[in-house]
Formats: sequence, structure tokens, C-alpha cells
Amino acid sequence: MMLQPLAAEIPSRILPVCIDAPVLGNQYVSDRYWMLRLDAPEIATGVRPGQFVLLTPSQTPGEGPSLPRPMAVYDVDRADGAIDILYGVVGSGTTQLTRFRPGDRMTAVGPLGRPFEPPSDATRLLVVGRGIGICSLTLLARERAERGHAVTVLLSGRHRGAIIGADFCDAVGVHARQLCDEDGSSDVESIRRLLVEQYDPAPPDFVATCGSKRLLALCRDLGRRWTCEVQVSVEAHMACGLGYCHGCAAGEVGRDEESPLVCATGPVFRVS
Amino acid sequence: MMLQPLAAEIPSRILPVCIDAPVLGNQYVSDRYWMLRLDAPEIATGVRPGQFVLLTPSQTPGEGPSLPRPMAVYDVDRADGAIDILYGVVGSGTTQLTRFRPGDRMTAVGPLGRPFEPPSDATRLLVVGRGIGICSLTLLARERAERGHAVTVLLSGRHRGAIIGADFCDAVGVHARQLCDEDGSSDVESIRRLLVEQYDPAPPDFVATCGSKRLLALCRDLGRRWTCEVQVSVEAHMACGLGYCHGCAAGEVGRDEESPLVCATGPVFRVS
Amino acid sequence: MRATSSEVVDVDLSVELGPLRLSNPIMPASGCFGPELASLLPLERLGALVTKTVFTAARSGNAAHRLTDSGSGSALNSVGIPSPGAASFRSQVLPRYSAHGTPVIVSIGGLAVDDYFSIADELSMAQFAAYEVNVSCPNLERGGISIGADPDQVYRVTRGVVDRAAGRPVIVKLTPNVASVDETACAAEEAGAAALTVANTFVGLAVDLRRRRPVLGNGTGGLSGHGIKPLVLRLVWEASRAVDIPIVGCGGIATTGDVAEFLVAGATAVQIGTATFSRPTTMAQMLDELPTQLTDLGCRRVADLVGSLQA
Amino acid sequence: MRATSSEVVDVDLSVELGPLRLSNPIMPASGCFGPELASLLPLERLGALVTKTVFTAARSGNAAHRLTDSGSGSALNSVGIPSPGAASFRSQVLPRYSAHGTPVIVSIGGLAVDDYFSIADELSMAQFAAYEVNVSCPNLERGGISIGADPDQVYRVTRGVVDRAAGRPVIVKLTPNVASVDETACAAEEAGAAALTVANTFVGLAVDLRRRRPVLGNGTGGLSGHGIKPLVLRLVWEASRAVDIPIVGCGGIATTGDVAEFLVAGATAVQIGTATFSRPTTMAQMLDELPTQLTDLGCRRVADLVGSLQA
Ligand SMILES: Cc1cc2nc3c(=O)[nH]c(=O)nc-3n(C[C@H](O)[C@H](O)[C@H](O)COP(=O)(O)OP(=O)(O)OC[C@H]3O[C@@H](n4cnc5c(N)ncnc54)[C@H](O)[C@@H]3O)c2cc1C
Ligand SMILES: Cc1cc2nc3c(=O)[nH]c(=O)nc-3n(C[C@H](O)[C@H](O)[C@H](O)COP(=O)(O)OP(=O)(O)OC[C@H]3O[C@@H](n4cnc5c(N)ncnc54)[C@H](O)[C@@H]3O)c2cc1C
Ligand SMILES: Cc1cc2nc3c(=O)[nH]c(=O)nc-3n(C[C@H](O)[C@H](O)[C@H](O)COP(=O)(O)O)c2cc1C
Ligand SMILES: Cc1cc2nc3c(=O)[nH]c(=O)nc-3n(C[C@H](O)[C@H](O)[C@H](O)COP(=O)(O)O)c2cc1C
Ligand code: FES
Ligand code: FES
Repeated sequence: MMLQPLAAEIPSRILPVCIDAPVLGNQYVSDRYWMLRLDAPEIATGVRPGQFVLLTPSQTPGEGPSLPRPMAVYDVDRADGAIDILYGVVGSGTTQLTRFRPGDRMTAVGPLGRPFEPPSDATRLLVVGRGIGICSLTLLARERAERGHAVTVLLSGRHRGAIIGADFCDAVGVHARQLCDEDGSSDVESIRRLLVEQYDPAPPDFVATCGSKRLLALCRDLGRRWTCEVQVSVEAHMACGLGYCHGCAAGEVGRDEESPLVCATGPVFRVS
Repeated sequence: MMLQPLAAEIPSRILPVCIDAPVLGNQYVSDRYWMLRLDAPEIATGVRPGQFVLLTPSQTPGEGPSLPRPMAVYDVDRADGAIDILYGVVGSGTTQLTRFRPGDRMTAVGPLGRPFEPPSDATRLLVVGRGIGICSLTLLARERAERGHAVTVLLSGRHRGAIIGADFCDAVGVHARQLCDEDGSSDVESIRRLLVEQYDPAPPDFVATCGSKRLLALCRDLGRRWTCEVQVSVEAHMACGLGYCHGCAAGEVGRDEESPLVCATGPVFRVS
Repeated sequence: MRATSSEVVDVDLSVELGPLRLSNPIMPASGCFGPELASLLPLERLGALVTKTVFTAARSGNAAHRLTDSGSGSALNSVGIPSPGAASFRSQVLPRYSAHGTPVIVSIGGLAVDDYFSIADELSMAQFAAYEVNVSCPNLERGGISIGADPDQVYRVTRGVVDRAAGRPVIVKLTPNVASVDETACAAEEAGAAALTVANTFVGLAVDLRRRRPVLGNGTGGLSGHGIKPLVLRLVWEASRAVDIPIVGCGGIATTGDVAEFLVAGATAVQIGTATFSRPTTMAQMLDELPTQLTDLGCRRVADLVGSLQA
Repeated sequence: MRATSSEVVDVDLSVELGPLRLSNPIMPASGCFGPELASLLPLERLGALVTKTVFTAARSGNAAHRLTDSGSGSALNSVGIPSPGAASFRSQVLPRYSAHGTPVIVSIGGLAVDDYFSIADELSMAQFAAYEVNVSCPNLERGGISIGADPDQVYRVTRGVVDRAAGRPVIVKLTPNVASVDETACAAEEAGAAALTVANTFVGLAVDLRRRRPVLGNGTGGLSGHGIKPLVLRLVWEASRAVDIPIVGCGGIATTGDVAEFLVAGATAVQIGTATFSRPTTMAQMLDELPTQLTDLGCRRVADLVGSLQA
């Protein structure tokens, strides 16, 4: 499978800012997930679906984790200038994030990376996410639904409690289908059958995915079947998020040319 | 000035324990001071005036400060099994302590060190503390006052707001006199005159001090004048608090024999 | 505690690294900076800009993961110095550094002694203020670490670059992965270095327990970040007593207080690396705070603080 | 995640350091332990007890401050190895270690090669399981660091102690303050060491800005604590590939996960130092958790994990 950079021309977008954002909320949601809300009008204004921020999990310079943590913008309240981040507690950095309380300030850099770029005439979207990867897709689903596009969202997870995004989809009026390992419904072959059945008569004109290599392979197959554009958001360990540290090149090595930087050329890539 | 170990015979006392103590309260008091209350019945039972605990300023092993912080037990509620620690925010460890909230657990080791040991027939006590040093003296003042002894407490600080212990003394019925640099009342020579005037007719039979080298020198002079026992609690950077790491020897070097360990032979020493 | 602005107005922040005069002692560390920061940080205020290490030929760098947070305030990286090569560096990259009017220090590297000479030859006609010779990158498959750990090789590389520098000052960036930094420091000084950067990263390892593999694609990596500060402070102190040329302190500096500690320990200027990742505005904040910090410590010039540690 | 007790019942924690068989791989690091811990920690459960380094003559140690928290999970110490001297050690100290039925490893030190031979001679009739030869203390006014950094001297010291050890296994504790630990590791192995402890503390400095002095009375000190873990993991990995004798990992180990990482990187046993200060029960907790940790990783014996890192 090849991941290709999006079209060379970068659509106009706001430059990233670095702010000490007041924490508006930081609450446990379910399973290992927490929801963080930051007062970040500078980011909220311009952020586009699939873009991310770097969050600094320590309040004092010279203390705490040495690197910031990349997190997708889950939702945005442009009127209030707030952004929502849904995060899973994995290791030390995300554990530190849980310590922030309303009123504290969190250093955040963003918006970063290239957003999803559906073809300009796309109106039928299929969105396929698994686990925490869903966080990179929610804003896309919402914004497209608000434009009146036909959006179907597949949410996959280890078990019912670990599926995120269902409430969000409900709230923004997007049809979402929950699939989990527990009852076997997230099995890739059954998803394939499901999608072929639903979409073969009238295929989607854009597929977006994040969070699972196997679902990515499925989306590629379906994209070929339907000859429609497929884009994926990928993860990489990051330091700068801006393209200068070269820490996030995720591809093969050995060639003279470096593989694309996930933070600057991605995190969203075309799948072919 | 020489600091002498207390009498060789160590009075019977409980062995230190290591507990993950539930935090009952942790509040800002004034100036740079905070009050911490721990649910620590194992320590509350046996702790004696002048003893201290080691507090671990991180909640997760392998994260946060590498060494625990020594803190005197400011007050104890033996019925409830709780201990109070009054601490000043100085550097990284004490800053981390402010992050604990009720319900969190804090690792604490104690009670540690040798307590003040007034002569068995002492009934007239003079207690002289400055700044955060007062925290090592409050329990002594309280317990002696409760036995009906005559206790006078001098509380010195940089400015009014930085004087701690006044409310405590009020609450436990001990007469306290506040002295501060702002109005010149904490000047050592005026304190000397004050004390000579008050005590020369009927000197105290025990003087306890902590928190100031100049007040220590004054107490030594007065102790000689009145031929009464003077004891001081001293500070040292610590790691183990138990006497095995040899980190806290505070005296001169060069002799073959090590100077006394503040954690195990002290922190309370006789002044001569 | 905070001095008023009238009290601090007279503080002189300028420093000299041999013939190189800088408006202040704050600059980025190689590889932890790029012109991409221009929207977040006023690049024209910095003492200097330091480029990522350049090689003669294009290089792709190491396999993923290339970096990870390794806990306790440290990061490990094995980026492996991907490089566009000298030609493309001159035409594409360098102009973006030069656009800000701040002195540009070009970091050069190589896998063998001769590589340093080629890259210096290739850059001799370009416009920039000084070289930083990276003899200390621990991530290369060969060369890197051994050149920087061997005083003879450090001498040869430094000498060769000085000869080809067309009068530009040559700063040599030492490796900390040695028993004593004195010997390599002296070798670089004798060979004509104008200043020394102390130091590059320490070799470290992070283990992925489930996979029984190193977290980094390259195996080991270079440890950076505030966790290494006590180690680097000691090296700066030692190196500053071993040589007469100025020292640029680099490693774990995250706050203005850290900057002051490095100056006291013997550094004339400092480089900020990992701290910029979590707080891209770090260097600007240091520039804001440094006059007050100096005033608080009773100094009117950076030079008053440099090397003031009493043993 | 948590295996039930029936699943973990069969895990074999025992390890062998040459002829020395230990019930488990967890033991304290020299200087970070004492019988004073008996009321807080079940000493009889530990794999071994390691004494503070003993010298022939009584020594007073360094001036205050002797230790400080240096931020980012590290501590600096310049205790300087105060010692009661050999005679008093035998009569007063050793019996308190031996009282617990756990193998006792006696750490010995010296300021010159011959000092190691005297202390070994003086202890030859005492009862204990093994020697740990501390060639690496960075805090002594002379000797310490140079002995441990020089492969020839490491060979001589090791050889001399082996000759005087009356058959006891000799573990050599290396210094990390070298360009490559391979050479000193090989020197110790050739001289007859039964195992290597990797490693002692890294030399560091903390600066007291107001006083313009080092925080520690001795100037520099030894850096320990979880901040040094990535550095020591790398040394353990390197040393374990350079020699055929077992490695005892030491440096920054604070959790059972850390223990497992060190085993994977090539350690057969581990020592816990600074972590005990903040949590005196650390080693007991590791012993409680280790069987589950091994089971989770699909291992039934500690040996299954040792050196399983794939490069
Ligand atoms: C573009 C992008 C968007 C993301 N969006 C989200 C999101 O919305 N919600 C969410 O919960 N997670 C998201 N992630 C993953 C998130 O960054 C990691 O889970 C997080 O960094 C783990 O940090 P930790 O300290 O808890 O884990 P540790 O394992 O302790 O981290 C150690 C180091 O590895 C890095 N790391 C570990 N896992 C990942 C990972 N999966 N991706 C990148 N770096 C990693 C950390 O950043 C750190 O440097 C996103 C990642 C990327 C690249
Ligand atoms: C027996 C004893 C009782 C004490 N009781 C109290 C008390 O009741 N309330 C209170 O506020 N403080 C008390 N202190 C002082 C308190 O331990 C220090 O203020 C605290 O350790 C500072 O930690 P920090 O991380 O904030 O400072 P930092 O300066 O960041 O600490 C760096 C290192 O130095 C050590 N250190 C710094 N200052 C001191 C000091 N004055 N004494 C000992 N170690 C120090 C720290 O423990 C740490 O290892 C007591 C000290 C001792 C020895
Ligand atoms: C991601 C990354 C890339 C680096 N690339 C280089 C480089 O190309 N050349 C170089 O000399 N040093 C490089 N370094 C080392 C830094 O310049 C600096 O010496 C080191 O990070 C210590 O400083 P710090 O603790 O402030 O980060 C790199 C460091 C990091 C973290
Ligand atoms: C206070 C202190 C005293 C020490 N004393 C000794 C010693 O006497 N002999 C020795 O070999 N190592 C000594 N060490 C080093 C430790 O044994 C260990 O090698 C080092 O602390 C690294 O392990 P850690 O990170 O788990 O603490 C001492 C360390 C500390 C912190
Ligand atoms: S994270 Fe720095 S280049 Fe991508
Ligand atoms: S603190 Fe360890 S001996 Fe006193």
C-alpha cells in the first residue's frame, strides 16, 4: 500500500499559534478516555477536520514530560472559541493530561498538519474509524453533515464501552454504526460485506479512515472497487509538529530521499 | 557553638512506617504556606513533638521528584488518626505537594528522628521559632500547655503575613508573641532584652528553638545565663530519614569520624 | 523579587564567541529549530540561528520511530540526520535562515574526517556567520561517535575546517560520551576552534517491553531534555576550566534560571533544543526574562555572570 | 491484564550470578540500603543484601550538602563514602546484615589499587556471600574515578580481589563515566569477575544561583534516580553483549516494568537505589508484582526474559 501526499497546493489556512490555553473542562468519559476542553479561539477559528494540536502535559517549564503529545481536534465550538480533545490514557504524557483542572493553563500549538481534502464535488462520504482513531474523523463527519452531505460513520472498538464517537454522531445528526470485537461485528470481512451491500448500488465519492491498519486495507480495496478517493490520517511520534525536527518521518528508509513527514506533509495522506 | 546528641538512651518510641496516606485536606494558608492533612493513624499514634515525616511529592513511582521531602509534624489529631503538616512552597518538591487533592494518596514515612526531650522536671518552657522553623515547635508547645506547663512562644517572621503558628497557639491556649522584621520587633537584641526582662526573675527550665541561626545563638546565650537546657531542631537535605544513606551529616568534615546524622541522631540536638 | 523595567534597562546582553559578536546569548540547538518557527517566535531577536547538521550528500535518516519521550524530562532521538545535501542546502534551505537578519551558524557533519572537508569546501562561497562542527552525533551508523571521542580526530577535523572556513569562526560541538571532556576540548582549541558547544546528546536506550525491541528504529538514540541538565552543567564547568575559548552550553536548558546556571558554570552563550518542542516560545520568554534575572543577581552584563562559580 | 494467582504460581524467580544462586533478582544498591529498613521491608525476601562500600580505614565523608534533588527524577549525591573502617565493619555492621538469612554482598572500595587488596585481606575470614568491588565511585578526592575508567586498573583490582576472595564470587561495579563500557567490562571479566554491576552514578553538577556555588559541598556529585534509566539501559545492553558473565543492572529502576526492561536489555538481576528513598517498600512491591509481570510477558522464568532484546 502506498500513502501519497495530498495535492501539492496547500489550501489557504491559518498559521499555527502557541498559546497557554485556559482549561475549561477535563473529564473522564469511559473506558480509558477523557474529554478536554480548551479555551483556544486562535485555534478554533481556523482548525479544519483532521488537523491536530500539540499539547504540553506539564504546567511548569523544566518539569514533566519532555515532548508534547499530538492530539486531533475532536470538535470545535467556533462561537465560543473552544476546542475539544478526546484522549485515551496510554502512558505518562496522557496520564499527566488527566491532572489538569479547569482554570489551569495548558500550552497548545496548533492547528497543525494538513486536513482531510475531499474532492470538491464530493457529497457522499464514508467514514471508517477505530478506537482513538475516531477522534481524527469526528469533525469531518460533523462539518459535512452540516453541509447536507450524506455521511455514514462506522465506529469500531474492542468492546461496546470502548467505542467512542457514537454520542457525538447522534448529537450532530450523523448516522453511526457501532461495531465491536466482543460480538464479532467488527470483523473486517463482515464489514466488507456490509459496505459492499450498502454502497455498491451508489458508491460514496470519498472515504476517510483512521485508527486501524486492517480497516485501512479494506478502505483501499473498496476505494479501488468504487474508484473513489480514500484518505487516511496516520500516527507518528512527534516533537515539533511543524516539519523541522524530522522526527516523524514514518516511511521506509534506505533511499536517499526521506519519506514524508507525518506532521507537515500529513497526517492525512491519499491511499492508493 | 556545639550541637550535642541528646542523651544516649533513646526513649521508647514506635518504629517508623511507610504508608500511602489518604489526603484529607491540602489548602493554601497565607504567604507561601500551605496546610496538608493526612489520614495517618499509624504515624499519629506515636509521633512526638519535634519528630518529622518524609513526604513523597509524586503519586506514581518512576515519575516526579527523586527524593522525599522532610517535614515536621505540625499538629496531630490522635483521636482521628490525622496529622497536619504546614509547608512553605520553596522549590519543585513543595510545588508538587500543592498538586495533591483530597482523596489522592501521598506516600509518607514516619515518625522519624528524635523528639525534643525536656528534662523530666521541666515545667516552664520558652519556645523560640522563626519562619517555617515554627512547624517543628508547635506540637511541643501544645502538648506541654495541655499538661499545664507554663509555655511562652515567640514567633518571628519576615513580615506579619509570613508569621505562622499564631492562630494555632491561640487555639491551644498558648501565649504567643509575634515579632517581625517589618516593624523591627524581630531584631535579636530587642528580643534578648525582652526575654531577659521577662525571665530573669524566674528563668525557664527548657528552651526549644528552630528556624534561625541568630535566634539559636541567642537561645544558647540565654541558656547559659539561666543554666537551663536548650535544644534546637536543625535542617539538612535528606534521602532516607533512617540513618543509612549518610546524606544528612551536617557538621564539619576532615575528622575520621563523621559528624552526627541529622535524621537519626537529630533533628533535635542539645545546644552547648 | 521582580525588578521594575527602569532598573533593568541598562543590562548588556551581548556576548562574544571569539570574533563573533551576538546581541544576546540565546540561540537554538542544531536539529531543534527551523525557519518554520517564524510564526511562533521572533527570530530576529535571537542571538543566532543554528541550522540542522548538513552533509555533503543527501541522506534519508533512520527508520521510525525516530524519537520518543523517555520519561523523567528526557527525550531520545535517532533521527539520524537526514540531509538534503550541500547543493540543495545552499539553494533551498540557507536562504530561509538568512532572511531574518540574525547571524546564521551552519552545522556541518560527516561520516569520516574527509567528509567535513568536502562540505566546508562546498559551502565556502555561501553567506553565513560561522560553522558549528558536529563531531558528536551518536546516531550515525559509523564515524560520528568515534570522531568526537578521539582527540586526534577532533583535532584533524577542526583544523581542516578552520583552514577551509574562509575566516569564519569555527565552533566545535563536542560529544558528552567520553570519560573526560577536557581532552577533546583541548584538541579543538589547539586546532583553532573559536568556541566549543558543550554538548551533544548522551547515548541512551528505551525498551518496548511487549515487542522486546528498542522503541527507536535505530536501536539506541541520543538523550536530550531537562533530565540531562546536571550532566551537561558539569561538562560545561570542566570544559570552561580546561580551555581559554568561550563555551556554548547546550543540554537540558528549559528556563531562564537554567540559562543563568549555565552562565555561572562557565558558558558564554547557550543553545535551546528540546525545550522548544513543548514550548516554541521558550527562547523569546528567556529574552524577556534575562535582564531581570541578571539584575536580580546583581549583574549588569552577561559577562559578569559567566564563569562565576566558586568551587 | 492482571493474571490470577493460579496462573502465576509456577513462575521461577531464581537467578544465578556465576556460582551465586539468588532466590530472586531484586536487591538493593550499595549506599541506598541499610538494616534500618527492616521495619519497613521484609529483608528476608530480597535476593541479596548489599552493604555500603567499606574502606580499610575509617573515613568521614564529604562536607554538607551531601545530596540534593536535582530535578527531572534525579538526585545528586556527594556523600563521599564515610566508612567505619574494616574492623568496626566486621564487628558492628556486618552482623546486622547477616541477621536476615539473605545472602550478603559486601561492597569494598579504595583510593588506590592496593587499598582493595588490604580490605579484601581484612575481610577474608568474615562470613558473607560475595564481594562487590566499587571501582567507580566518582566522589572521592582522588583515585575512584580513574581506577574505574582505566581497563588496566580494573583488571588489576579485580584480579587481586579474586585472588583474596577465598572462593567467594567477585562482582565488579563499573563506572558509567567512560566512552565505552565494553573495555572495562572485558577487563573485569578477564580478571575473573563472576558478574558485573552496571553501573554506578554519572558525574553531575547542581548550581546554587544565589551563592554562585555548587549545591553540593564537594562540588560535583553522582547522578542517580529514574532520570538516568535510558543511559543505564544502554550500558547494560552493551555490556551484556561484550561479556559472557551475568550483568546486574543498576540505575534509575523504580517500577516492576523497569525491572523487566533491564532484564530484556540483558541484566540477570537488578539493584534498586534511589527509588527506595521515596518509597522504602519499592523492592517488596516489585517482588509482589514480578510473577504477574513475567506471566503477562509469556515467561515462566526470569531467565526467559534476560537478554531477549532484538536489535
Ligand atoms: C496526528 C495525531 C493525532 C492524534 N490524535 C489523538 C487523539 O485525538 N486522541 C488520542 O488519545 N490520541 C491521539 N493520538 C495519539 C497520541 O498522540 C498518543 O496516544 C500519545 O502521544 C501517547 O502519549 P503517552 O505519553 O500517554 O504514551 P507513552 O507511550 O508514554 O509515550 C511515549 C512517547 O511515544 C509517543 N507516542 C506513543 N504513542 C503514540 C501514538 N499513538 N502516536 C503518536 N505518538 C505516540 C508519545 O508522544 C511520547 O513521545 C494522535 C497522534 C497523532 C500523531
Ligand atoms: C527535620 C526537618 C523538618 C522540616 N520541617 C518542615 C516543615 O514543617 N515545613 C516546611 O515547609 N519545611 C520543613 N522543612 C524544610 C523542607 O524539607 C524543605 O523546605 C523542602 O525540602 C524544600 O523542598 P523543595 O523541593 O521545595 O525545594 P528545592 O530547593 O527544590 O529542593 C531541592 C533539594 O534540597 C532539599 N532542601 C531544600 N531546602 C531544604 C531545607 N530547608 N531542609 C531540608 N532539605 C532541603 C530538598 O529536600 C531537595 O532534596 C524541614 C526540614 C527538615 C530537615
Ligand atoms: C530531534 C533532535 C534532532 C537533533 N539533531 C541534531 C543535529 O542535526 N545536529 C546536532 O549537532 N545536534 C542535533 N541534536 C542535538 C541538539 O542540538 C542538542 O545538542 C541536544 O538536544 C541537547 O540539548 P537539549 O537538551 O536542549 O535538547 C538533535 C536533538 C534532537 C532532540
Ligand atoms: C546516597 C547514595 C549513596 C551511595 N553510596 C554508594 C556506595 O557507597 N557505593 C556504591 O558502589 N554506590 C553507591 N551509590 C550508588 C548506588 O549504589 C547506585 O549505583 C546509583 O545510585 C544508581 O542507582 P539508582 O538510580 O537506583 O539510585 C550511592 C548512591 C546514592 C544515591
Ligand atoms: S514532528 Fe518534527 S518534523 Fe514532524
Ligand atoms: S537522611 Fe539518610 S542518613 Fe540521614
